Amino acid sequence: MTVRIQTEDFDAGFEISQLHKNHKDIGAVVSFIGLVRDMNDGDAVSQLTLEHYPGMTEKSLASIINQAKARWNIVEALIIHRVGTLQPSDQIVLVTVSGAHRGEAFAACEFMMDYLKTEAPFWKKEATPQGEHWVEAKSTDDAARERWGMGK
Amino acid sequence: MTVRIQTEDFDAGFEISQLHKNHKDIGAVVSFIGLVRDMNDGDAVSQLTLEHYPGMTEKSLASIINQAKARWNIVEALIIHRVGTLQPSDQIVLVTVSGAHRGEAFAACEFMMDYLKTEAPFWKKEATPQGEHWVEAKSTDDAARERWGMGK
Amino acid sequence: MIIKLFYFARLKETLKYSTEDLNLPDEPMTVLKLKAFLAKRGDVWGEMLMGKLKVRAAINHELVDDNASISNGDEVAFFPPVTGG
Amino acid sequence: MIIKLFYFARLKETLKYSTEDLNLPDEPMTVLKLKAFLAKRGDVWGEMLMGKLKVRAAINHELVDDNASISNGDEVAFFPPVTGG
Repeated sequence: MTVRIQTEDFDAGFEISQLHKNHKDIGAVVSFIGLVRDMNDGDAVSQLTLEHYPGMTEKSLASIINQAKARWNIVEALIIHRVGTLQPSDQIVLVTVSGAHRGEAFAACEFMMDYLKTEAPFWKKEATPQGEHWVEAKSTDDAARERWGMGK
Repeated sequence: MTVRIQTEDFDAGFEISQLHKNHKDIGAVVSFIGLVRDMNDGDAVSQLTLEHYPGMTEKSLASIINQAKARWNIVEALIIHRVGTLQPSDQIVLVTVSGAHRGEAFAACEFMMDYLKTEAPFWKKEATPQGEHWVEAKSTDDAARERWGMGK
Repeated sequence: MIIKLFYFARLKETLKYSTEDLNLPDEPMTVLKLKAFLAKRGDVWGEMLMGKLKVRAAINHELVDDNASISNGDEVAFFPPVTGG
Repeated sequence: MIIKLFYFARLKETLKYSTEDLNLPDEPMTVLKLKAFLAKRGDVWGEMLMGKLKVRAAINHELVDDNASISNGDEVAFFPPVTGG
């Protein structure tokens, strides 16, 4: 299990391949890549700045992986999240999970993203033609998290 | 939308990156990689041979992508499936989907795998210490497909 | 009428046929009737097509049920439940 | 008691504080009492911590509720709902 917070871009293909290389018991790898869109809630986005809480972020992501491992039979898990200033179409986050069977790998990967969206201390600020503003948290993300039916 | 049936291996990282490159409206890419495991239903597997129905396979996979596009708001979708003789830890299949939002990309990708497992004309034969045998279809795959609640 | 037949996986191996052109009487034909027709070829054909094994069929590359109609020139395939992915 | 405070995102920008060491009376302290204490610093503090904005808190890197207890030496952080991923 690996957690990385970094300003640099990542090579998703390389990272995903590391998760199943030399593992002959892995039948399924599910991966999520999050990217900067040039439109958000109707605003044109020219740039995105990601702030985080060093120290807490790493613990929060490690805890999300541990919760996924406790719930599903998965072999490896990786989260990479970028911080700093990003442009549209830049990669923001990679969550990838490997395991014997696809159902558990899909569930664990989506669970990790839903938890990351509502628990990991990252904040986005968008630059638009109207100026800069902090992105508001979405109730749809809270709803996505609630589906997994665990306490806060 | 792309469908490929091939004996050669594929570069999952490259294929995934092609699905969001130059698309500034894509916020989410979900990918599934299926791999040969060295154990299946308690048998040690030394080799896997995949047969398919040329002509029908391509149509079946294209239809699965079209059904996913009709149900969810996705931008791009790709299926690569290998045939021929494979070894443990070899890649078998890549299904990757891109879209604006993660919920729809996750659903479309898992739907496509569940349909592929039950509708696309591929057959696996395993080589084990006890000899070669055809892999039996799993009722859990039928159940996974039924979740999506569409007719045959 | 003439149809083209394909067999895959365990069926192909056991029947020792991968494809054949088949001449059929010019009367209404369904997948089930075709299976019964082929089953008359002998033991292994009956076992494979009308026995305990699940057999799926496709007409012109579309999965179909036993009661689907077969027409002149159709490509019909028989195979076990699929196991790809 | 002495605690370390951190502010993030909109709170950091508006309060113009990212971190501070704070000396508090030696009496039972909760997140809510700490917010009320800080709100007395003036308008913008009250608006940010006790106003309409949702504020989340962490003690020693764990998300907590308003009634969580704060102890000497704790690291306490205030921030808006998170928006990563």
